[in-house]
Amino acid sequence: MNKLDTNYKNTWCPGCGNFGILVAFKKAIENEDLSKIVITAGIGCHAKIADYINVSSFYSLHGRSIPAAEGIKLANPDLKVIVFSGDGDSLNEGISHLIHAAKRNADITVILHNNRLFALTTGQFTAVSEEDFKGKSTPMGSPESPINPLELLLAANATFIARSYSGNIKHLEETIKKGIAHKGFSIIEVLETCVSFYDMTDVYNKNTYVIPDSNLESREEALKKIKEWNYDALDKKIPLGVFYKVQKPAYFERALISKKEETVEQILEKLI
Amino acid sequence: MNKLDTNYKNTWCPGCGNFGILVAFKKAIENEDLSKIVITAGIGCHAKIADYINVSSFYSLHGRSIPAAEGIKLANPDLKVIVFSGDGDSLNEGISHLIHAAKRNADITVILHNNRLFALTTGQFTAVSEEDFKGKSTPMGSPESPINPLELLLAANATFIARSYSGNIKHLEETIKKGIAHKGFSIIEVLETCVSFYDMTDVYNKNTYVIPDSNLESREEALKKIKEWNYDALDKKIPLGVFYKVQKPAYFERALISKKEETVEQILEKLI
Amino acid sequence: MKDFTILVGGQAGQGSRKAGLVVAKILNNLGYRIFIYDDYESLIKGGHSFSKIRASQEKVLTQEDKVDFILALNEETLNKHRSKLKDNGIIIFNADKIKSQDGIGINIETITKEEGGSPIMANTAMIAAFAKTVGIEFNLFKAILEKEIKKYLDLNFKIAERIYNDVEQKLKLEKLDNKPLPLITGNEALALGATKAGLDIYYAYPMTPATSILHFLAEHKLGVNTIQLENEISVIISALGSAYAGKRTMIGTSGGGFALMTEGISLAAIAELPLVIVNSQRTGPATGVPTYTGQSDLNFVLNAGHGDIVKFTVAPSNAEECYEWGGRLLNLAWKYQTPAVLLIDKEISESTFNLEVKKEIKKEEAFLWNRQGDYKRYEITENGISALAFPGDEAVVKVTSYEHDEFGFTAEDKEGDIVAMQEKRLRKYESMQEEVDQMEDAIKIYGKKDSKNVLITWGSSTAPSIEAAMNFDLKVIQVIVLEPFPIVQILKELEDTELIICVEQNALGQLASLLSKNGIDASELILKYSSRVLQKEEVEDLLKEII
Amino acid sequence: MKDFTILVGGQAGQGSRKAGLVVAKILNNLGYRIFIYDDYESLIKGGHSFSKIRASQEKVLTQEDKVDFILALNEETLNKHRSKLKDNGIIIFNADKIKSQDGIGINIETITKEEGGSPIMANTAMIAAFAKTVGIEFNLFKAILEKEIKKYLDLNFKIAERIYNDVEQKLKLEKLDNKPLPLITGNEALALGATKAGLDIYYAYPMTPATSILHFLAEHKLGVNTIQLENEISVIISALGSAYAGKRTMIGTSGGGFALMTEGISLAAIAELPLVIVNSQRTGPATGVPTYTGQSDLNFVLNAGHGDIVKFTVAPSNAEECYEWGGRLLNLAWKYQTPAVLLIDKEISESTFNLEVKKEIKKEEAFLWNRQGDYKRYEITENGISALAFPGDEAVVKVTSYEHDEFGFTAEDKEGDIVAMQEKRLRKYESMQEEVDQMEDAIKIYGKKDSKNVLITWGSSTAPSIEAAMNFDLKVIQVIVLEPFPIVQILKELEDTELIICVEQNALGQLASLLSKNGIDASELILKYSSRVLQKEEVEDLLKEII
Ligand SMILES: Cc1ncc(C[n+]2csc(CCOP(=O)(O)OP(=O)(O)O)c2C)c(N)n1
Ligand SMILES: Cc1ncc(C[n+]2csc(CCOP(=O)(O)OP(=O)(O)O)c2C)c(N)n1
Ligand code: SF4
Ligand code: SF4
Ligand SMILES: [Mg+2]
Ligand SMILES: [Mg+2]
Repeated sequence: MNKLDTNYKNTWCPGCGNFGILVAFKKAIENEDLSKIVITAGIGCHAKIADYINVSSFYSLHGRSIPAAEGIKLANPDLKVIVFSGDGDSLNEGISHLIHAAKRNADITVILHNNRLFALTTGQFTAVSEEDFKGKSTPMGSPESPINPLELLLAANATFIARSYSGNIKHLEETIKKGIAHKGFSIIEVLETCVSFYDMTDVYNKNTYVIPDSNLESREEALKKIKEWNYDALDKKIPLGVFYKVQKPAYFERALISKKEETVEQILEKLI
Repeated sequence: MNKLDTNYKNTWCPGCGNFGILVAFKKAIENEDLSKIVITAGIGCHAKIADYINVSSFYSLHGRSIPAAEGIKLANPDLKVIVFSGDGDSLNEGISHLIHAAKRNADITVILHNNRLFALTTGQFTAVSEEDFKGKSTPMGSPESPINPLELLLAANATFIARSYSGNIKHLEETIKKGIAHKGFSIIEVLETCVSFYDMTDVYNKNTYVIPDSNLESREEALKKIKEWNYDALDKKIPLGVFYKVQKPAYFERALISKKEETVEQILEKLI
Repeated sequence: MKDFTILVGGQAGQGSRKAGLVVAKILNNLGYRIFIYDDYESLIKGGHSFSKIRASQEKVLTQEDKVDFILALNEETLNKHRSKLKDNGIIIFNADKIKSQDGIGINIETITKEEGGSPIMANTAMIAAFAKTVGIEFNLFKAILEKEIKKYLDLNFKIAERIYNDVEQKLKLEKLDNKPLPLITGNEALALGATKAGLDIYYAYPMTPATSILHFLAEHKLGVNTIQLENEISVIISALGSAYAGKRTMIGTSGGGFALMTEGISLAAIAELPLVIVNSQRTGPATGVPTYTGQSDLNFVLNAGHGDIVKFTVAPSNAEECYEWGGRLLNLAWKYQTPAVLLIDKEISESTFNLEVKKEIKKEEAFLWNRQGDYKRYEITENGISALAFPGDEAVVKVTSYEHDEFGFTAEDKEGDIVAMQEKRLRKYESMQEEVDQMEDAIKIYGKKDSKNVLITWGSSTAPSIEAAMNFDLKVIQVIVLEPFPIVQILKELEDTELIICVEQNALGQLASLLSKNGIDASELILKYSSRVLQKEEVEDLLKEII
Repeated sequence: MKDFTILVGGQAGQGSRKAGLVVAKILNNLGYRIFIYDDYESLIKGGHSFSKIRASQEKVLTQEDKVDFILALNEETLNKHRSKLKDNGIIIFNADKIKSQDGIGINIETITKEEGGSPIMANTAMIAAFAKTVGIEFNLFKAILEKEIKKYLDLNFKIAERIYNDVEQKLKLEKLDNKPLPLITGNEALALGATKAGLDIYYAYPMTPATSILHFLAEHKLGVNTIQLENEISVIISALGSAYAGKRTMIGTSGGGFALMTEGISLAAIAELPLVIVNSQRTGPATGVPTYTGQSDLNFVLNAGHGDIVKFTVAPSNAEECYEWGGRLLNLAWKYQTPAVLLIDKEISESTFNLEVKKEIKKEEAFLWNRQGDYKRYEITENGISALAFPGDEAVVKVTSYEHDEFGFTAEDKEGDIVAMQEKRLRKYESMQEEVDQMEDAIKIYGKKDSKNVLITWGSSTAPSIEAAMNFDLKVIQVIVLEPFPIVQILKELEDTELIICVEQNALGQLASLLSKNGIDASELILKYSSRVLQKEEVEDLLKEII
């Protein structure tokens, strides 16, 4: 048994894209000091990963994978905190946290398992479900069009934005390494195939292609890469890679500023 | 007394930008069928407007001005629903609703009173407070940088995006009219001066300028206008005007699709 | 056979639930009364799922521990449940997957394949084997298949026919005189009940075990719009927005989502907006054991929302009561302009019951404005209820989360207005209490009605309690309306009581604490909190110790 | 004068609160014991604000209805409060704004202007006028000004001196022997108490009346980091994240924000994460009357979170108790790895009290892992408490919102693990109950200790109850720890009781219902729910009717 494995029985569907993410992540952190790695997860199929990796973990509530990670980082900035979140988790229930974590450049890495639906609750549309998606709550087709989460995160001032695919484990591993290495907020959207409710294996296999890291500091370039595919047509090329990366002070550096220069007794004295 | 006035005592600070918004709004709706106008508000200085206008109103919780409006519109699509919200209200507490309402193109008009802080709680930073803002909760300067809310809303697929200024009542009135006339989600950011905690009167008077409506369907153009000023420097020009406007089916049209073609009795019969 | 149980089990994804439902429909059409318990884990494929179909000559509302038949689609089913088989029980198993000495092994997969069917049709083979074994006529079986199976019907018939020829008949289930009744889950039933009472829009964010309300209403064309939003907070606030604008709304969730709605409940209370909230409990706290059951949200629900609030909380225990209260509660919410909680749990939401509609449910109009004079949304009245008007019509209608005057303007510096409005609401709460005081069926009595030993219970603990009580000559009180508390009715029933035993599925005895708050002390508690539903046998065992 | 009150009033923005504080400091330094009540509306400028400074030779913890001095910065102050002036009371008023027959009119604005001061310095003039009137030495006055005023000190002195020369001395307040004590609000005191117990990070989203905890900690350099986040949900979840990683955290809010945190409380309960949550109540429901007080969140707080949860809930009633319990509760939260609520209200949060530190507070270490063998985060133990370890160190530490086994892995198909973990927590809850059973000061007794008539009260109702009880020879029980309930202590105190009267500030009698739940029936309720704080005179009036 790999030191990163647990004895816990895996209950993902055979063929689920989450397996690829699990494998890639374990590879990516293999050479890290594992005692400094902490993972958090929301609730959903994606989140079960918390039970499958033998590192410290905070298996949070649905939608609350990110604030848990932010709190951990603030408590101990030495830790590398990686968030496993779902599209339902962080684009529906918890979108406020995603945007604000990006905005404040919280030094965490968010791995967004994007299977484009709520899987664990048996298949309803999320913010990134395709146009007209027929899930159990919308048998006539969803009344909403998808948003582009990476565009949103660019607008929210994320400092590292990347996309990978659960079917491209090598690329995913490399991308996760880069995300973890980035100081500040990093988002890695992982296109994830859900064999039970939204099986895009063929489409993603066919359409995804890797772009090289280039001009990573340009917002305009980033936007172009991000908008090349807009969660729409099934025949459009889908770029994978790091789309954007800039360096800014991390939130913990800006926020943890209280020095101990006063005592309670001194304050009380002044209040007389 | 104007038919739109109420007897309720106004408690905004003398000189507050909210007065301009109140005046402009009353002008803007003066010729509408007032029985079809409904307003909602969050909690904050901005929200007190609900008590000052003699139309039907839903004075909601902090951060929940938008979902109340969405529910009203779904219940009765004949109504014109206008949301008065604050930057704290819809960019902090309620940002999930703002983004999702834009995303689904809810047919409501959001007037965002942007005084760039929590005013009613006596001045703390919000998502759009300036760099290093020294509020009561951050006397050493805020540890976060502002986001550009209009860029975010463009990314969220808002179909009407505009900015106006509480000190330019004429422009504001016109913009509100356009926003209400737009079918689908409209956001009007109103730069609002807060004389007590963040008085930008001089800066806004000097820097704002009105741009004509042009090329409104272009996302690229819109982004340029939106990014011309990025909530940063005090000496940059600040464009006012409609930045973006496209036509898409409104959410209520897509969502209210249930026809009455079955009875309870028929369903029960089938379940035998 | 008078009362027997069939267990159908397989991997998640193998379709054991559907197979169980078809078996149940067959027996239903023979006149048996049905109860189906569905067990599954929080996963999509793999794991172990099973259904227990209980069929009886009399109405049944809970499962039995022991089973008469096991239909095993996979090996785990046999391993896990064989010990529950009665002495003369029959096993039918999937011989393609399982090796077993006893029982009837059938190569359902091979046969299905040979006939050209897809893997899922092996279930048809399994059901056919069961049907033949117990002597069901082929025509009845065919008729049910025809209703239940949408695709490749002929192929299914072919497979079924071959099995009918192969398998030996072991017994002959008699046809009963009972009229077959609809088979329906608690969630479906409450959705239909609310529809009868005029439900316009159902808002939700998916959460087990409430999700199927959304699915069911979305799937049918009842004129009820279904809206899925970004989170539970928008769900409740939008629903209140719609109620304000005159549309009847209901929302549904489980404990965690309910928690997120509590600020909205407080808003509904002060703004006096009607709303039905379904909280279908699962094992808590937090995510807990999300596909299993519990009754541990009671205290939280009764006290939800900051500020002085009284609302309705009603806990039906089966589909019939869900249907009835789904409707009645919506009417009550509108009559009193109040939030109202329908508190159920996984066992009720997702189990399948026979439904016999006993009370006609219809939409009862709320107290509407007479269009005279200036409209006061919060007019001070004797019974605390102010007339409703809706925006879009003549009146200016102002609702608010602030304390307010009669018109709905903020009351802040006027202490008198504040007190007046608090007291108006207090009078409304009294009116609600009176309403409950008048409800004969706020509680229900079962068992030996003059017994001095009383079992008090609620929700999904009710049916096992009733069955268990029979052997002990106990009286059973089921508390259906939990808030306002039906103290009058309960005290009357307790007049000559010597022993009170409280039965519920939580660890702290939450109904018991509600009883003590009302001056009633349960001397014994029967509590279960293992996430698996209470069984009548467990109640019996514990009663033996107590009595 | 033994016990007197000064009312300072003006428009919001005119600085009446600060003026009141300076007056209080002067009297404090004369050895008087101080209580300041601050009254303001939910607005920034305009409206009417006032402070009531009560000074007494003995400790005081609540205001008095009647006042001895009115310092009126604007006309409204006189109009609103003149009727409360005692017969020999003295009015000093701003003659630039007010015309009045009686009282001492001083052109504080003109004088300030003439001396070259800014409008806000008119307050210095007003305070000087008061100081001279009551015979305060100029040097003492100067010393206080020096401490309290940061800018343009000389100018302020100049204005003060001119007034001293102009105004006539009317009386001479004697200097007392008491040692002056710090003047501090409840919010400030609890922040300091928690700091002593090792608070590392305070998380918040602003909400009146809790906001000043955030402001106070942000303003000082105590080594406590203050973090403002996007909403209350991230506040609680981030605080739990930090606690998981080994840092002591506290969060603060009011009812509406607390509602949003309830799912997080449920998470903290099952994940066994320590956290102190301050809920400072205001008038509810919903937004209610946001700058005024109430005690109507009690039931909600006691029952917060879905699932079977027991936590600590403690309700101090003044700054001293806030200081003490801010610290003790943080230690208890860590000892028992549990969420813990400090339940106060606007009156306590924002009123100013003298603080005498009586109990030394220090950080008590939690039960830490001994680094032997495999770490089990949720080890099954007899007292229900498992050793803590933190990520970043040797152990793999897994916490979770799911029901789990000892290592923190999801328990779903193992019924035994589920029951074992529920029962481990139940044993912990028992340990917490025992802890409370041992706390002598979980309740406090005042008044005539052997009286058969008992007043039971809590929080901000305590001080007015105690003062009122004196005239009726009543015994007063203040319940400080509300959860786990200190039933042992209370029953002991009630042994010979004939009459129980419950005093609290809500409409439904929420403490009374907590008492009934525990088998104690209050025969009379004194309830106030007007948003304005309870006055001892009101209690007295109602006691007269009862006794
Ligand atoms: C507050 C709350 N609301 C709803 C749920 C129910 N729920 C559990 S998982 C889930 C969807 C998960 O979707 P996603 O994050 O995309 O994960 P996936 O299953 O697709 O991997 C939902 C809605 C919950 N657990 N808690
Ligand atoms: C749930 C909740 N959290 C916090 C508050 C406290 N609160 C009231 S107003 C306000 C800030 C309002 O800011 P904004 O929306 O920008 O309005 P402004 O006062 O600036 O107009 C806050 C935090 C509240 N009422 N409810
Ligand atoms: S339902 Fe989809 S996401 Fe979930 S385990 Fe199965 S394949 Fe994976
Ligand atoms: S505080 Fe600012 S926003 Fe509020 S009323 Fe005063 S000026 Fe206006
Ligand atoms: Mg998903
Ligand atoms: Mg603001």
